Amino acid sequence: MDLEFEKSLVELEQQMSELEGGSDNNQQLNSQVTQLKRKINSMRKKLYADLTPWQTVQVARHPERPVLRDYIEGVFSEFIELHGDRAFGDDKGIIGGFASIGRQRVMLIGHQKGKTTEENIACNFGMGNPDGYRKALRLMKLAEKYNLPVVSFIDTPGAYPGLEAEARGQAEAIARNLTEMARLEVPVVVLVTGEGGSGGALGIGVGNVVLMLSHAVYSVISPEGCASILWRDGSKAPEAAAALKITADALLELGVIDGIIEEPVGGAHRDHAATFDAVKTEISQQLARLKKMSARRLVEQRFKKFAMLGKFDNRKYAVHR
Amino acid sequence: MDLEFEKSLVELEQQMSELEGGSDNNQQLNSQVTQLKRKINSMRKKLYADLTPWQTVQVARHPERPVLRDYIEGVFSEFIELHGDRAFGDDKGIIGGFASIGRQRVMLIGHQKGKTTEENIACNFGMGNPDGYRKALRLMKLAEKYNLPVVSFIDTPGAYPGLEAEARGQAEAIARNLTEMARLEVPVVVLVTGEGGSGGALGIGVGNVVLMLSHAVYSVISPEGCASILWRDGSKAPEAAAALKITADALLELGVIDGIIEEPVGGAHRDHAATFDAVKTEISQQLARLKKMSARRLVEQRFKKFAMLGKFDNRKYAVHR
Amino acid sequence: MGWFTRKKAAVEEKPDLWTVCPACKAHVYKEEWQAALKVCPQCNYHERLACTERLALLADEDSFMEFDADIRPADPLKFSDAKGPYADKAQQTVEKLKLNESILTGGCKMNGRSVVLGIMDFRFLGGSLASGTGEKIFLAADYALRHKLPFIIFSASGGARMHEGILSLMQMAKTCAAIARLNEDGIPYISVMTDPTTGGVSASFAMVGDINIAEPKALIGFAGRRVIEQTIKQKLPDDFQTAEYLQEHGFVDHIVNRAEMKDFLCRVLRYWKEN
Amino acid sequence: MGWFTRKKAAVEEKPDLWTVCPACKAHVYKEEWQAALKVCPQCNYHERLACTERLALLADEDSFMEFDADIRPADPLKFSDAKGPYADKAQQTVEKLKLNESILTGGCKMNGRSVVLGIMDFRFLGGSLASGTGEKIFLAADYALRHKLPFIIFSASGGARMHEGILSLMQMAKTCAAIARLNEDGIPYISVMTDPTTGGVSASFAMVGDINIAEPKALIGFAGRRVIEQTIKQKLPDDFQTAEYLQEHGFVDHIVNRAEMKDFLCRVLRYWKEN
Ligand SMILES: [Zn+2]
Ligand SMILES: [Zn+2]
Repeated sequence: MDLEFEKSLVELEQQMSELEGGSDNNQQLNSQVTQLKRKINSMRKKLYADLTPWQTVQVARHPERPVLRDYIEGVFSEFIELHGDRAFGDDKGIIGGFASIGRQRVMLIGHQKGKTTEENIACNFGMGNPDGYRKALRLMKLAEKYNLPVVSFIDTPGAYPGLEAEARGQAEAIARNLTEMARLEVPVVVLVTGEGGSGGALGIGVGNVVLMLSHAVYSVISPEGCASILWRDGSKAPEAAAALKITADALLELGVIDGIIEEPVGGAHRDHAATFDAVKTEISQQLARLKKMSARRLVEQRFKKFAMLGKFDNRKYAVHR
Repeated sequence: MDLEFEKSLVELEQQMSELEGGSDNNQQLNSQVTQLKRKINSMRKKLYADLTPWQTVQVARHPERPVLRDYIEGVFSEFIELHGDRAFGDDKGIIGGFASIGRQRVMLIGHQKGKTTEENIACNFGMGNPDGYRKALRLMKLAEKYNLPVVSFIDTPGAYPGLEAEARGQAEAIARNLTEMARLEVPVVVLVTGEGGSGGALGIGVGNVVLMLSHAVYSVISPEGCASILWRDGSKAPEAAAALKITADALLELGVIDGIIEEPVGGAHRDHAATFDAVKTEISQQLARLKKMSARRLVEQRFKKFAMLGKFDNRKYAVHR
Repeated sequence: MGWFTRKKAAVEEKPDLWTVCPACKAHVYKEEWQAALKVCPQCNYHERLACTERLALLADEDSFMEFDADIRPADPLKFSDAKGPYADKAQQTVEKLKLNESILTGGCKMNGRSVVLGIMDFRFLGGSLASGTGEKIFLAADYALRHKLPFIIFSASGGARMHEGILSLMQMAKTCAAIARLNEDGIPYISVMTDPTTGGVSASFAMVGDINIAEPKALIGFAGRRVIEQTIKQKLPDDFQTAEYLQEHGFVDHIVNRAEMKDFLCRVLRYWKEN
Repeated sequence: MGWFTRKKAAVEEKPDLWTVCPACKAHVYKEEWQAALKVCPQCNYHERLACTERLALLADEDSFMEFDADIRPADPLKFSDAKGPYADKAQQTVEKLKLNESILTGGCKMNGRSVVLGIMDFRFLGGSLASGTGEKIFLAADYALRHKLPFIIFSASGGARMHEGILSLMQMAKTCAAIARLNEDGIPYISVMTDPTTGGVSASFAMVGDINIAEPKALIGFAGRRVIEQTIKQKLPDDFQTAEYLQEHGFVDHIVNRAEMKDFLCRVLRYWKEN
């Protein structure tokens, strides 16, 4: 799928494939192709170096962008899925289990999106239900018992807004996770890989380290939702996206995240393998670093990190970082 | 309601009320009435001093026997009901809340039976659902946070055997309670007031002290159920009741309970007030005693108590007590 | 209850003597409405209160000591929307309400017992949770922790404040982290949900009380009714997301009338045994 | 897998060469049935195993050291029913099965890793939980605690043993208390539910594993199917109380085929980091 803002690139790429498709294989043609390729690459590099927030949203939601299953295959050498919240069901929108990254063993939890409509219906488009958040909490508590770090992959439009979800306590489930994750005595590494949608994202997002892929977004409300409330016009989503400061760069500056994992040129969906490498390297390093901290220090560091956000020093707002 | 085995008593009582109803109020009649009264009392005393196990079952299930609501009114000076398991619902078969007994404040939990069919349907005849056991656990954990003793009143035919109850994990809910109650860092006083039905009773029954009213029963299976399995004949319930050793005396001897609260002559249903007095006195004393123990000792004592049950010393079965 | 009596005089000067209950449309004398603490005598609807009104119903006279009154909305994003800069909007709100943030916090006595209180005010940008709100809750919880005092929050909020973006979202984690420390130290935290308690506030500190209390008929829920109806494409039950519905589903311990709230809280707190 | 190969010879001597699968009624060569570890090649039905058979599939060769083999059914109630004294019935069962209780416990190695195992045997009075069973589990858990070894129980039981009355019931609390201590000390406890795991066993140690594993299609549940149908007066779904149903409802982490069980357990245990 091509994104709207990549139109000019797409045209050049079509030109190139026409040239390549030509039967004659003379030197002139080859050099034309090479030139074009270089041009496309440099255009793409430029385009992606300077994405608007709204363009970033589109990249973050790109249907070919890696989803949790892809990361499990590409980043982790083993994954043993563990099912169920031990009370009601086994949510498909949030999954988890034992996983190995290099030589490090962790408890992996994350939002599960699909790639086809069918898959997406099965996993609810990555929108967690209360049983999903409760399963995640159960697994985090198990990680605590087994002294395993928690790695959390965030990619959700938000917690599922349904009748049953409300009846079974969507609010309670998220609130409980925020409360319990604050005191978890093992390292927690969080990575926003795509959409970091509001409370549904934060519900598994209280980490010692919070990272983002360079074209991921993380927001209190979807740009569309914000536009329709504050602009009274859903089509003003681009304006809202810009105003909300939802890109990795902006969030790093605000101190909300601790690091950015650079995506390959053209976005993670253009080169899964390179994305997995970068993710694997960064998470491994973070785990190695956090492993050296005592349980008490981990809790204290995580607590202070969130205490700093929106802090008022001497009663004046203070951006930390 | 009169019980089958009280037939002869009932006849005498009818005689007496006929005499009393007589219009002449001469001395001879008065003395006849007095004599009859004495006779009835002594008969009842004898009858109740020597109830068969099956007769005890009938007394334990007597519809006029005090239920939890009665104890709340008669034994406790305050009760603030707390609702909900914070995940699914608010079971009516198991309730709980803050309660005061004399000057002591406790967390009270218990099975709720009704007295009319309507009431019983509302509270499911005292049969807990998973959400009931989970509510009880939540309240016990709250008691732990507030440093409050737990008082648990047991009166249930058993946990509710329903489709929904199974789907939501009746087994898990009970098992979880047994596991968590074992390590609760506050005193737990358990009193079986009527029917102690199997896992449904034990699910809120892991106490530092387990008491029974003198005509209550506590059993691994209902006598009817046992008879229909082992005798292949439900009408052999009296035999099963005897074989299962389900009366307070038998259980005290087996070391399963720690004390018996004597009921008034003729059973708790004949004299609620006297029953409440006895219950209040005994529970208050137990609480006062346990209050002096540290959290660690409480856990250790409770653990050892249950470890002793069915213990094999030097590989030979050993009844402790 | 000083506040309510003081207010009466002002009311009488106005020509319109009637209040129309927003819930049942009953016409009630304004005086009666005030005397009933803004609760409808017909349908028991509990009208939203200003934080100062609520405070008057809770704190023993002259016992309130406000915390962090000078914390005002920050504008970390330099946010502007169709109506202009958030900074201006916030400033206007502050001036209009004589209130610096969407929550009032402080210490006070309730029937002689010291507690720490947080009272949200829906009039302040929909009672939205933003950096200032979160910080005030955090600092109040910290005070409760250090002084071993029970902490009570009255919620009234539409959710996180969009104008402070992700920093508003982070206040959910920050406030819950503060509550988590109270849990660890065995300090009571009681949540009282009033109309409305939704979105990010319901999904954070409002839902994790040792005891969750609600005012009758308060709207409580995570997602908005319209969003849910659009998602599931079916009508929702009438009592959906009411306090009563929440209690039935296991999330509210007790529904307490406004007039009994103070005494109820005091009764409950007697069950906490300080170690 | 010594046990399965040893057994083959004996099977061949018998005239009837076929096993009929109790689940799908397929006719399967006994030899094939044995080679498949008593799993139906047609429908993946996992036949119940004797504890010794199960042990052979799990323990590294010659690594098993049995605990408390001399614990035999006690008769604390001097129980008798229509068929006579429990003591006699127990004695006959012991002699017939060459097994002293409904569970086999001990230490062993699994792919070189030390673990403590408990394996229930449904042939022994329906795998019922009684004083001896509970005591053996308790002592095995205690061993696991003292030696910091993972504890794994394979359940197969109809529930508590009526013949030991309330003392059987109390084993539910006793075994869970033992598991609770493992939790406190961070020692892994893994529950594997095999066909059937019901009643008091499902409502105690079988359901509170760090990980709950089940064999395919195992019957798992608290109340009996008939009792439930009588209570709710409606037919139950076909897959009710199957391992698959339990997984769907959130109570089983993983359903594992018999042939892969040992390796699966070892893979899982690698995630426990001893402190
Ligand atoms: Zn009204
Ligand atoms: Zn088959």
